[in-house]
Amino acid sequence: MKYSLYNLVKNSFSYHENWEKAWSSPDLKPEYDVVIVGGGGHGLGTAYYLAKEFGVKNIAVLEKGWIGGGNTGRNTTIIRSNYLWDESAALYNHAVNLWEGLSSELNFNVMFSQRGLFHLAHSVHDMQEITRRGYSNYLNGIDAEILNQDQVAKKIPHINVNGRYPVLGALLQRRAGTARHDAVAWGYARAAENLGVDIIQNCEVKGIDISNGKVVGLQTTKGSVKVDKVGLVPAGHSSVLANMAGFSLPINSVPLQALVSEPVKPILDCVIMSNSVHVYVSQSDKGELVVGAGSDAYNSYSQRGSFDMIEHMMAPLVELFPIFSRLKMLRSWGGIVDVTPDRSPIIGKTPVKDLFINCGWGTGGFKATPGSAHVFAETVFRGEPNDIAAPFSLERHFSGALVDEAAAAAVAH
Amino acid sequence: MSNQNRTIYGGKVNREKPINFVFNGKSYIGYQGDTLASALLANDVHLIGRSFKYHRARGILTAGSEEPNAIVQLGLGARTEPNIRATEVELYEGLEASSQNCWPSVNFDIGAMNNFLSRIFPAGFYYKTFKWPPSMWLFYEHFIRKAAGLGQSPTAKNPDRYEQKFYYTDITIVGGGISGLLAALGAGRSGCKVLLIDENPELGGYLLDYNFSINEKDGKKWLKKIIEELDGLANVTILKRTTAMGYYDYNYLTALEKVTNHHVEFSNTLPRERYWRIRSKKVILAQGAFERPLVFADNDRPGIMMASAGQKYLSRYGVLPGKSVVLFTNNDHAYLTAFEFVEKGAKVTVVDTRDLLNARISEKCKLLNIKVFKSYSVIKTYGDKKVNRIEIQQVDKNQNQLTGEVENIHTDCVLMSGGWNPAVQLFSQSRGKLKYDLKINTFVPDKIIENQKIIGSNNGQFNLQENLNESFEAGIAAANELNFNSVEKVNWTGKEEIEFTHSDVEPYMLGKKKVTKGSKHFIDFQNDVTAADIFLAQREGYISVEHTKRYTTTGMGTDQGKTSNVNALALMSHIHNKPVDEIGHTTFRPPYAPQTIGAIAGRSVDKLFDPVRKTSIHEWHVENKAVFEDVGQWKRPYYFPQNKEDIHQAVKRECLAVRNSLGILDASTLGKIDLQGPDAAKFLNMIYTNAWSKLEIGSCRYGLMCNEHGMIFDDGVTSRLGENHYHMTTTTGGAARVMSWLEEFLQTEWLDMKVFCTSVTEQWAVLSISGPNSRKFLEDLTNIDLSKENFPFMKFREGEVCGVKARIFRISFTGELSYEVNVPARYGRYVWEKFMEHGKKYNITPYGTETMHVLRAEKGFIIVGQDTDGSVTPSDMNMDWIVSKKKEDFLGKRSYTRSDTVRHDRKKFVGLLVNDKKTILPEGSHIVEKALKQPPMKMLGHITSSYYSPTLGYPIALAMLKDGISKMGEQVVVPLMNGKIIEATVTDTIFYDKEGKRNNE
Amino acid sequence: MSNQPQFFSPLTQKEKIASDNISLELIDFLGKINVRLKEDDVQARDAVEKYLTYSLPKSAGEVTGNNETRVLWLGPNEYLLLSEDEKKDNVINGLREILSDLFCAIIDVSDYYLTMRLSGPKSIEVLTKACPLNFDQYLTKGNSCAQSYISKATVLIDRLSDDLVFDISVRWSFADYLWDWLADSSNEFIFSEK
Amino acid sequence: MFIINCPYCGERDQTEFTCHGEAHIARPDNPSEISDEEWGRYLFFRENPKGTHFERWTHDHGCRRWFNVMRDTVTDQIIKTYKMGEAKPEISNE
Repeated sequence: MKYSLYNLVKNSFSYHENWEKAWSSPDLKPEYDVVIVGGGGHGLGTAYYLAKEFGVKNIAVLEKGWIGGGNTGRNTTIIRSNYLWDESAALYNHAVNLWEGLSSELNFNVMFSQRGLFHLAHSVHDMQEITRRGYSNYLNGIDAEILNQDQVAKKIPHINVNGRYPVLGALLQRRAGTARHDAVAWGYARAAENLGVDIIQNCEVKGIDISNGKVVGLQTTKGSVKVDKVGLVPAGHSSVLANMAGFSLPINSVPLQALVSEPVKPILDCVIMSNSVHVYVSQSDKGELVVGAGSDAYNSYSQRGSFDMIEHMMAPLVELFPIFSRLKMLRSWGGIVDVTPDRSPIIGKTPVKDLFINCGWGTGGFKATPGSAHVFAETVFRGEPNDIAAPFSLERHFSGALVDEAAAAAVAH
Repeated sequence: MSNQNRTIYGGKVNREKPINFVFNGKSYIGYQGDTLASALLANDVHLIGRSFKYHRARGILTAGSEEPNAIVQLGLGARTEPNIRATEVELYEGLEASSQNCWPSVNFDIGAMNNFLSRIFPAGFYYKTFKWPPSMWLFYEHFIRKAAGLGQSPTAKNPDRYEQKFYYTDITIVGGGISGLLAALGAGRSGCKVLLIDENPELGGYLLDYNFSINEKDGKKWLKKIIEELDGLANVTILKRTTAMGYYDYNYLTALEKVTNHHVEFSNTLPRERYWRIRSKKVILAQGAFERPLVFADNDRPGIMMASAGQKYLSRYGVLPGKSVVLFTNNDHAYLTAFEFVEKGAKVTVVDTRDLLNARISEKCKLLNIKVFKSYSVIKTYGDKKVNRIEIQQVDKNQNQLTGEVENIHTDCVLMSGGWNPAVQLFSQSRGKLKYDLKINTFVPDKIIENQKIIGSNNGQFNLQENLNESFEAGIAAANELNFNSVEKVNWTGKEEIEFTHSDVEPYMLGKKKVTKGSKHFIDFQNDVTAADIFLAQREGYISVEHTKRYTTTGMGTDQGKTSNVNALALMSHIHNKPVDEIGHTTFRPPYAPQTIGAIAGRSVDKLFDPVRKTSIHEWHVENKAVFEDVGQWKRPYYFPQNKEDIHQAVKRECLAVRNSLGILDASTLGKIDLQGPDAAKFLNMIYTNAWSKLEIGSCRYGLMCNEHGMIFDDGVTSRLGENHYHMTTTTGGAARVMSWLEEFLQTEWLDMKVFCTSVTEQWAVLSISGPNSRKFLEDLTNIDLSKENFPFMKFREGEVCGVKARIFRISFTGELSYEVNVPARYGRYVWEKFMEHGKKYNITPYGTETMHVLRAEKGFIIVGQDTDGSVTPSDMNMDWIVSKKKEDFLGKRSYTRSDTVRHDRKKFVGLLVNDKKTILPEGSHIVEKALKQPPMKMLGHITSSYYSPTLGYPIALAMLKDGISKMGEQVVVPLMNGKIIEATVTDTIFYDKEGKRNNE
Repeated sequence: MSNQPQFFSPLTQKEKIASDNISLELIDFLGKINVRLKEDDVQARDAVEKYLTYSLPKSAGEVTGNNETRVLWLGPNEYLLLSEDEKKDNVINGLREILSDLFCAIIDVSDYYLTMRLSGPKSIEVLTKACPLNFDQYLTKGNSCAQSYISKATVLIDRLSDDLVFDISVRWSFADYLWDWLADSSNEFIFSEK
Repeated sequence: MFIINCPYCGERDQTEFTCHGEAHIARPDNPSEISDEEWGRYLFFRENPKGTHFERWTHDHGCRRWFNVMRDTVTDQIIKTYKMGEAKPEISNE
């Protein structure tokens, strides 16, 4: 049944007892053309595009827990595409373009809210960095505005521009914003199932069957399955699955934490990121401040970080917004992010034939969801990455052609 | 009339000490010892606020930290605080509070119309609409955002202080109820260091509100003695008004102590709250349990509260919330409250879902003539802003439905008791595993992970007698396990008039129809989640507990589901007809209760937010009006404006002074590392790209450091002070990184290399004098022979300057004749002032980092981090001359032969001169292949440095340009955001004194 | 201006705190000498101990010394030697001489650190506001030392006596910050006296 | 929040330390002779195990020494800390 205001009203007369399942829980079939391992936004999206744009019929998505239960449902929902390097810009902007039509495309409101995102600059070096990135965005056709201190103060009420590290300016991307993270997983799941995709939850992959260097099947907690192609999209467990297939990755899995405050009436209507003072914050539609910062430096699969990371988000938040000091932290949580040496993802082929991988999104995966899913679907279908995906191959770690987004933020003098 | 619901006697409030307070603009009087909630009830105020989604009238449900309904905006102006639980606020003189989430007023709230439209707003309705047209979402969202949110954020800076504390102890006990107190006594008597935390202003927990006996005597007196003994124990620390917030691995607890929240006068020196970080060898959880609401239609009206809350208001605050009261229960213990209410003059009717009732209770009910409806259920309630009537109906448990006549009862207060849920939030945070206990129908602790005990009702043990002795012995055992000597066990016999009994979770008995046909059976009060919403979520496939939670938002309010979780799970188990254990539960996440952000920030605010690192000459710069630049944590003079100069005028003047006579720069912030040992040279050969074996004693050499990936990450001059002794300098920002880089290889890779690295950054003040007159100037002030012959360029000498032992390095970052004078930091300012004094005749000019940048740019010297960005090799910077071909190996070398690093079209470091001779290209603007009307345009590189050169009289720029070397002399275009297109010519990177004569003078 | 070189430290302008609960004052410049010896270099160790006439600290937190000099343990191959300011050059030269042909480093760091003295019954209360050290385990008696951090400054804490007297050394550039932090944190105890 | 037993200073709060990733990765002694792939593996590829992990930490706010930690990445429990140069401990299979 189509989701619409009309149907909401219509169903209200039957007390909403006639809504169908958004997605069902089919049994694992013995054989699939393509199996996607990982039921997060990226995995479900990949299945959706495989079915919709490449007409693949027999697809399953295997999720070891509940769909959207990984980083899809644990991030701070920031969406932007103002990356420095052409390769990143192309990838993330492809995503933003898809985000803009996603609610209609999926007939599911993912609440993509283009409230605008400000990268704050606190030093001469920061100004150089945002100017360079701003220009690179501008010339790549990505909207970018470089603001001075007064403009920032005017556009962001209550911000403290004269703190220990004064706000000298900001890089504004108006098309950036946030979205409702759960809805992305649910929307893709519902749309994918409408196209015949089997979504199988509580199904953990325990082994990968390989014969003559080609993937042929999977061993799961719900039995074994024959496959023609497999796409691994297992954020937080990339290395674990890679090891099952007999290869390793340039990845460390580290804790990333975030938190929300108690809900308050609208007080902040844009997204703020500060790399120097080190915090990012936005306000959700529910009224909660959603706050995040850096990840821990040690490897962990515990989905818990060390609490000082949370503490180190609070002082910067109060420094930038002294008025938030009396608000309350309501809930904090941790996720596992797979970090690559250059902070860019790995999308493409693996040493195993017909086994493809999409991982290493670090802290930036959510914003890329539709773009990542879209290019990965094509990669799996064709067996070759398209132009957007190509630079993010595993091989770059041998050739040295890193897409180093971390590098540009080096400290000067 | 005031305090009309206050009993004449009884309770712990001090009727002699009236306290004035204001709620929603109206003045009231409460008493010392009241909470805001009890004082409001005493004054017959039941309507406290409006609910999140439907804006339904809401009152006071509980008497503690689990309260979902009675949350208010507390205080005014900069000190206003949203979402405060009235049940926790201790009344103080002048307190002002108001209702939230209502407009224009809590009595007449426009938003309440949502309640009538509620049928089209089921759980997750927003996922199904507002999608078209996409461009409109921001518009719809605007109204959704306005409607959402609870209280108002302050809009002024918080004037209060928050302190923090690290604390180590043997045993931390969370919860000062009977179990916690006795555990503390047991451990305390054993002599170990004990910390007892309780969130209330008074110890004793629920026993403060109920009558009980110890060894046949009045329990309250006994309780008092226990507390007195604990107060007397030096090794026991008691924190009241302190909530344990987070429980992390390694027994790390965080807690928030309210220090002055309950005072009217605010203090500038005392903190409002103190945030504790607690490390304990052992933790004992004794947090007790929360009473569970019952689920029935319109169970959310003001006047409907938990039985235990009614008990507390009556016995602790002397407040009778209603005169004709209905107790709706599924267990025995709640009858105590019925009796209490009758004794205090209320008329009580009991609706009990069970058909059997123990004889003693029946008799007492008869005695007090309490009418009891057995195996009945409340099915609906009425009353606009407060409950005034309820409907009850018989329950047929076997048929699992309601039967018979619907009967009406008029009432002004409904007390409900659906049994008790242990407060397992912290236990669960500590990764303890829960199991569902079918006896008491709730989750109880199962597997413990940390070094921890959990006792009393917190552990699902509700029997007083058992708790007394078990808790005391748990305390002793904990101490024993930490090797403290045992103490004698004690045997108390404790009795309550009625013991706790088994209780069911009730929602299942409502029958599916009743629930879903429009009426509202609330599960989560604050987030307006009804039983129907839970049904809907299951119907639509949101079956995992996490999906149900996220889809319906149950348990996601500011109370984090303390009252709603178990009912929601029980309902799910009913719908799927599976045991609750198979349904599972959501994870409890820290903090236990909402925690002030300012308290977590502590004193790291304002000027203490982050250290300002200062050189020994800093104060002089301040006194001389320097404009500062942040470089990492350092403050460096950016430029020294005179009179009304702007940055351009000042920098121009400073540059010309250096080029023509004499300038002075405070270069103390440069990183300095002392290297000593027989393998020092060998080590430098590995660390730097160039060769160091042949550097003579007394000589200096510039070096580049690259990471193993082959990319430049720092540079600087290193000098050989002695046979095995070197002095390394690094960039200001890179100092710590370089030190760690050196130690990493010495400590983890080349353990047998004999080199010691020691940071001496702050030991030395560095005064860099530069300009044609610098030699003449310095000669008067030092005993060192500065003659060109004796002290040539790139040499180092030791001697005295202004009577101070000094090291002088003849190196230059400006291209002029320069000396870097190093003196011990304590003399930095003295020597600087001497220099200024003696330099007058050369018009000595202090200059800042901007002038330094311009001067070095004129010479084409790179700044790591500005001209390089972590993705460039020495070769990219045309610095192959500094990359040794002979050396077998050095860090990064191997990476230069990879396919990507040998690419010919890599970006190269070049100079740019704008053709119009006047435009200063923005640093960060890009060179494009072809300028087009609008983007996208293909980029070839970017401008890394760009200045007006006062020396040359026109702008200069440095850039990274694709295949730049082969483009020398070619024209390139740089489009600006304002649409202008700037044409420039590619040049080499040295704009001034190409032969480098001047610094060799 | 006299021709005698003038000392200057950023803390000289700070107002010192003297109250019953807590005191904070600046310590004049001391001779501070960083001594590096390889962990297992018995020969060098013996030479130094012979020169100092007492043994070097053997493990973390140990402080040894006589009425001329004191030595604090900084690491398995690193010590901080404290002397009177005037005598530091003699000590440095003396040590370099006896260690001449051995692998070591003797470095004058007298100005690398500034030292402030926190004392009084509430001093541990002040420190534990932002220092993660377990004071039941470390710095429990006089002549013990420990390295840690206080808020955002790395520090070396030297407990001089069984009374609560702590000399806190911090890198020069952080001294201003640390002083302000300690003064700020002392507030509530000075206040509570009144 | 770990308590880390620094082999030199004893048990200290985690916030005094910094983690520097996987331990026991020796730098090739013949970089010029190995392939781009081998070099890439040395530079970037890591075990990243779900279970026992060997990693390097420094006691930044203490003795400034580097040392190794054997830790379970699922429970975050530290099994052992040991000095640089000491042999890699055996993984006990429970």
